[in-house]
Amino acid sequence: MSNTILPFGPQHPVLPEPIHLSLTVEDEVVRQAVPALGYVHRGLEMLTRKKDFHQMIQVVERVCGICSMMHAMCYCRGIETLMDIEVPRRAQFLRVIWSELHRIHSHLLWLGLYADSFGFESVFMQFWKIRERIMDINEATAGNRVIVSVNRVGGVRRDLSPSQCWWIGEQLDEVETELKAIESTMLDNYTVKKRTVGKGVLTKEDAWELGAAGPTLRGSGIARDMRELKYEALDELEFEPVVETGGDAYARGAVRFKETLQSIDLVRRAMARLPGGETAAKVKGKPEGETALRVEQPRGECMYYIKADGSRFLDRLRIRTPTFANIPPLTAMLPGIELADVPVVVLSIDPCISCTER
Amino acid sequence: MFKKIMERSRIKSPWLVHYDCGSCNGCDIETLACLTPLYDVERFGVLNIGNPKHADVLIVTGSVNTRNRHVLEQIHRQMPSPKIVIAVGSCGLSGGIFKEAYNVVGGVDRVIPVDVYVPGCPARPEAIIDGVVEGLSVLADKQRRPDAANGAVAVDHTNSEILYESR
Amino acid sequence: MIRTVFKNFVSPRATRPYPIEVRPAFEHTRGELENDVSGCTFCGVCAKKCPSACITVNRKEKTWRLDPFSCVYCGICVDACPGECLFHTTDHKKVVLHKIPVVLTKEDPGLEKPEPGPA
Amino acid sequence: MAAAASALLTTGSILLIGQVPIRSVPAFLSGDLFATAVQAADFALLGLFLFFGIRFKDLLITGLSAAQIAGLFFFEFVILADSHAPAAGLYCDSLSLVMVLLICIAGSLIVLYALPYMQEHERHLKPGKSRNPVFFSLLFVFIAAMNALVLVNDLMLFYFCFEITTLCSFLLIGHDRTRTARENAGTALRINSMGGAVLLLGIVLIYTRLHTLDIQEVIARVQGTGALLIPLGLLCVAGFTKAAQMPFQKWLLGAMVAPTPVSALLHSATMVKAGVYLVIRFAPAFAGTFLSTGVAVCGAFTFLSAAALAVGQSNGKKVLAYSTVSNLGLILACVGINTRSALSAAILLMIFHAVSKALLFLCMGSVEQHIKSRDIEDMRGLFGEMPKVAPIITMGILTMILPPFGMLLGKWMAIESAAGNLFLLFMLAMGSALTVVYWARWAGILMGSDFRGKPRPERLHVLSTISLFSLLGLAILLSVSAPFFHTGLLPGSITGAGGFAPVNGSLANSAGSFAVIPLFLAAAASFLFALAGSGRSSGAETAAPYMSGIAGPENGTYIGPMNRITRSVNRNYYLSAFFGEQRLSGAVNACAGILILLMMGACI
Amino acid sequence: MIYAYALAGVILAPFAGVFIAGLDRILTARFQARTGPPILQPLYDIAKLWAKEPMIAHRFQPLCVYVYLAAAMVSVGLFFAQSDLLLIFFVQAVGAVFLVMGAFLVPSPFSQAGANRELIQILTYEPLIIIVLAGIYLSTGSFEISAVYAMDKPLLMNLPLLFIVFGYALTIKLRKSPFDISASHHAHQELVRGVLTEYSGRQLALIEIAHLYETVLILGLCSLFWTTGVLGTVVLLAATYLAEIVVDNICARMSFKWMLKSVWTTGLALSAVNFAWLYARGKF
Amino acid sequence: MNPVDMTTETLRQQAKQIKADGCRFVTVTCLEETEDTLALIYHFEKNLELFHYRVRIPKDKVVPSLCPVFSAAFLVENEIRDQFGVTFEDLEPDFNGTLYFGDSDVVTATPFCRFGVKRADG
Repeated sequence: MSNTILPFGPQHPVLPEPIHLSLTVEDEVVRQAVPALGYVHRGLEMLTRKKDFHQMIQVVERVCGICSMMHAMCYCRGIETLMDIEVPRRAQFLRVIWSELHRIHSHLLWLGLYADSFGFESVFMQFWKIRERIMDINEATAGNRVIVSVNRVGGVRRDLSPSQCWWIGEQLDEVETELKAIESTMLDNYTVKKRTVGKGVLTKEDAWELGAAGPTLRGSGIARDMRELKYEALDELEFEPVVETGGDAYARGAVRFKETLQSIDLVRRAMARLPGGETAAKVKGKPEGETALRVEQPRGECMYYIKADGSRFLDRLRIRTPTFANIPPLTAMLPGIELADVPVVVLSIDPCISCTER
Repeated sequence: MFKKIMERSRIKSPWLVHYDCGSCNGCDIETLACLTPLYDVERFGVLNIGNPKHADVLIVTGSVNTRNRHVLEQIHRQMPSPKIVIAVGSCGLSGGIFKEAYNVVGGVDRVIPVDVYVPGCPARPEAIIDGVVEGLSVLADKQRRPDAANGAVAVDHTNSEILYESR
Repeated sequence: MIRTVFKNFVSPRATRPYPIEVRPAFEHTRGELENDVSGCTFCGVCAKKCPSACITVNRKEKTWRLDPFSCVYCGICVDACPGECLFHTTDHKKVVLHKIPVVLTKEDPGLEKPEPGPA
Repeated sequence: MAAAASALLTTGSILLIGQVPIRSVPAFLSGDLFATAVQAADFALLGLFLFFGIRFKDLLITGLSAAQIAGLFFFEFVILADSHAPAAGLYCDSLSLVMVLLICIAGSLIVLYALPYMQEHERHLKPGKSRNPVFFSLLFVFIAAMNALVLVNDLMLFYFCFEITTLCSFLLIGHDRTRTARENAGTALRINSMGGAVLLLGIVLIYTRLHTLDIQEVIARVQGTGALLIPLGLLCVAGFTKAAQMPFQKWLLGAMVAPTPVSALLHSATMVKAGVYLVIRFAPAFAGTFLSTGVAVCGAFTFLSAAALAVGQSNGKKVLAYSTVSNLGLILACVGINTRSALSAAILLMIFHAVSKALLFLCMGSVEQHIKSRDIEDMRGLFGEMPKVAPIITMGILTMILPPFGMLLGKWMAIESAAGNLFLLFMLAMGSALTVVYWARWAGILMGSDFRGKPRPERLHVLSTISLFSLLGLAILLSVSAPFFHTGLLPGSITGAGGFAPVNGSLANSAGSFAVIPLFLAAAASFLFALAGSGRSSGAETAAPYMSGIAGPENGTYIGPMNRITRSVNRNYYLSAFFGEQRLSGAVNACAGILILLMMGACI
Repeated sequence: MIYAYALAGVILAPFAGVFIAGLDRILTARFQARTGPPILQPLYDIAKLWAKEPMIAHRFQPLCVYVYLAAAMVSVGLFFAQSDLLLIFFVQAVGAVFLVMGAFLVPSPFSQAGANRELIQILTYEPLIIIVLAGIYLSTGSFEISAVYAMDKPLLMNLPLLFIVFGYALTIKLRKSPFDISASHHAHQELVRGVLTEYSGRQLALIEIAHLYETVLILGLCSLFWTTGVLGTVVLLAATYLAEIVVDNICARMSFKWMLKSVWTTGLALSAVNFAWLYARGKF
Repeated sequence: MNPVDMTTETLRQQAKQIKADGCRFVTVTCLEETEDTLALIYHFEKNLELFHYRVRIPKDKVVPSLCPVFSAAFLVENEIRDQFGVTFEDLEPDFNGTLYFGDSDVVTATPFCRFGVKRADG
């Protein structure tokens, strides 16, 4: 009994979301971390019994507000697969544009929170200031800042006009300039490096073995990005997954920072090649059969399993979110780090507990 | 005179604690966005203090579930009076789109008394600022009638008929 | 960082002075949900499509009841409305101290009838 | 019986005030018979050490005592063969008087405390036959030897007393006759024999040069000449071993296996103070030489390193022991600075340290008997269990570190004196910060409310209570009266020009002033103010601590994973990465050894 | 006369402190492209906290808080009475120790861990301050503040590096990044708000007031480095405080182990260099 | 997708085989196939391709946990333990049905099965 035991969460100022970690600390070094979940569990998967497959779009969007667009897109793709619907090309491009915008806003938001976790308040403010431009784009194009509700089975609900595209391009230029200005802080600042380099190291082997996903996996040197599946319009848009080899909190931060710039580029190219045509296909009938598919969310790979029996209501909807996959690596990362680095490491996987628990 | 300064100060320095009570993060990030340069609620003296023992305003986002209701109750209990509760977003108000889910108890007002309701899904930062400003007038009221501050928990039962019918 | 910090210091502040000065909303912003009840046929499509089950329509009594506190502002009902009487304003719904549902009837357009509910 | 003897001692010592300085050569001390008796006793004592050395199969003890016997033999029968040195008799100046007062008053209070303590101790230990009479006799022999040690003016007599304290400490440490007790007693004997041997060598060297054994004469003849540095250096090293300076600290740490009154006696008034006394006594002789600087540096280094080691400790008695070592280092550093103000700081520190440390050790004894542990972590929330002793310990701790109490006054004087020597200053600054850390942590832990279940009623024997409260009262009283005390009791040679002078209840010198009495008034006022303030707000119920929103039914618990009620604890903040005993000891001992070698080397 | 100065100092210090803290918050906001609160915000905060429902986590806690405040007041009073620097410093340490003890009292892991870290912070800045004071002693020949004012040349000329060392202590005392380790202003920290976690309502208000006193005291000590002209003093203080705010905004919070190591090594090295320089110029 | 059928007996052996092939564990889906049987679908991934294996079990059957093979499986197995009441053997750490739910209130052990929230249209 010579250890400090302290409850970290569920309500904790540095945790944006309720997760509990029971930390056993010895001289401020974490020896053991036991997670407890359930503070956000709502039981969304079972709402398929209450909402029909169209209404479920709005439900899965709210699995997580930050990556809502990707959840809805993945779900719609699943239903479209089951119903054999061909989504118009323009809709595919628009989905990519909005999803990449979501990635940008999610990463910017995370970068801010991450900075806050090691007490760098001004960087937090700066990232969130930059992020507001993306929120404006969302609001102007989709009508809402966070949960955009643009997806529907068979396509998208909103369209982009050429003038809007031009305006978005302008805004993204601004975002890029401001990001470049802060790049050196995030990647080279002495104090930031001191707080992140070597913290929460996940080796390449461990990352693979423990099933890490997204930037957590790529930060450990494994180039695995679900966008390589070339879904929607990504078959026309070339990109290279961002990889860092450090496997520590710094590497994961760097991956996300670089991905933000990459996504800006993707949006620009998608807007440049935006084809004309319809934005949604007609939907007839009801889904039937089972399918499993994946998309890359800001936090990593998200898998949807959908089983339908030909009625209005789905038989089973199963969502495996990226954070769900990143929790086991997190529990492996925590022992051995300092107490002060716990928030940094916890945030470095970009935990989205509402995704995890649904 | 001191009393007057204190009365004025109370509405000039609301420190808030934010609890994410099973929200989808939409309202959370909008609440956080209020603190950031573009909305900057520190103009009104608002600090996101994070510790219920220091806070005057409890901002709750998200629907209450069976596990976090105790946490919510406890945070509310640990805040010294006078205090106000602001429920943010459809989930916090009534359970929103999740009100039929099996692990959702409902809105925040089922567990603790809510003073201000901020609708929206997610609630926009502007709406949250409105909520805080509105909350301050409630706080000023409470100070005039301190008994009301620790009143019994008023629990809302609208929508309860939809909730457990299937079980 | 030092450059960013000083740039912030000398450039005009980024803050939108919200309650004092309200920024004009974007054209397509989904604000408060409203029903121009004069054009409403009480067909109930909105109630059926609503993912959040926050609209109830009583065809016989010709009442349209909205619980704005569980509405998720997704706009599905607006898309689905055959008569195009549902619309979003561009302004967000105002905060309230008591939850009072919106009840609209044909005879009494636009009037909010407070229900005997909790205070 | 013992109580009466203590009372007698105290009274006697107080009666001595106002009689100083005395310099007398009583008839019974000057006769040949007495000299022969001392000679015989010396040899007997050393023979006893030799016996212990052989019995423990300890080469070092055997060798050292054999060497001492040989040395003594050589000295007594070869060098002194026909020229008997004139008997030097007794000498009592204010320094001796302060020491006598300290030994008698603190020693008596400790004996008083020991009466009920040892009964309880025996009940716990259950030896076949009560060995308490032996124990108390030894205590009195010890106190007597200490008194003699500070009063004699003859180097050989001094050596004899020095060795008696060694013997007493050895027997007392080994009193419990357990394995560890025996081993640690052996360590004590080993290190102190080293000291004895060095002391003897020093005395022999002094005699061969000056042909006198009269301490006052030696000092008078050497003062200001810078001569005789080697023997004086040897005397200082002997003092270091007795005062458990690094790297000789091991015996004092081991000494805590003894019953608590023994530790209290060793750490406060006797034994270690004998070493300090030796150095202070000879300080004027080496003032202004390199040896003096060497003593200061060694002392300051001990102050710093022992404080660092104390930070890494969770064993309460060890913290106390390291703190003793550390404070003695501070005292010796002051002696080494060797200015008037520094010497008066050293003497004041010695007094305040003795009282506070005796208090803390006795409290520790009560705590240990009550909770059966000496670990600081087990004392968390001790206030709940021992509502009398816990506040006394806390007060004792506060007297150690905070103004306006005496220890801090001494530290302030030390820093003011050391401000000219950068190296010393750095070490004193860091050491005093470390001191605050380990004391404040302990005080906080004691008063916290982590106690489980119902508070047990505290049984404290009336004699223990008297002893504890008198010591606490003494600590406060001495602190309050420090300015008067300073002028009234300290040797005039020290308090004169260049030292500190009391002004309006402050102690001041050219560098600054320490407002003792105004600060006491301010402290008393703010304490009353604080009491009133806390009284006003104590109407409210105590609130449960913040536990991230999942506090459990009981204070300090939370509902953790798997719905288990988990007790949150906060332990093990001992920074073992920086201040661990294993980590530091080796390096620190090596450094201290090198410093001492440097000091001696420079003397040559 | 000195009593009048002391009294005036004790009465006026919190107001000056409010002004400084308010300015601090506005400037911080401006560096973050925000508007920031009104300048009297600290006053509002304190007044509000004062009027909150009392909530006490341990019965001795109020006592510790009051002692902390009293120590801060006495040390400010001693400063304005131009007393001995070491004495001021020691009295100030009483407050620090009692703040820590108050945090130790509550069985809350955050508060206790914060208390331990606060001790480490004390451990870090105490030697530095003592060394700086010794530097002042070497320049003036006395520990008395009046001796500093008697100088005809600003101390900064003699002790430029020690001023930087003092800056470390200043940053730790003001709880600014990178040293807001035991309790940060905004509680966005793994220990919630460290030592301050369990204080609430009036106690917290008292601590804030004491903190204002400490700010004034530490800036007062800072002002000793330029005593030859009021303008110089003001410029020095403004520049120092501005530098503190900028540093706060361009640094992440560091861990206490880093703090202990780096501050001690750089602090001691800088002061050694400064002393060596003084020695070379024959100031000893 | 065409899940390959497995049995509880061969489950762990096959999992080892799959791991040896260089596959990565993705997740497990549990679904209620009939009134008293459940299906566990194990999803694995290799080179951007998903592989599915299905195990059909009666509701009260104890299933060997995959944790000894893929330690990342503990979270999802605990979730299934909560939601469907399936007991896993060698689950480490085993939250014993308390991953999502407290011991109190509305929801008891296995809501998915016991209540089987009815469909809106019956």
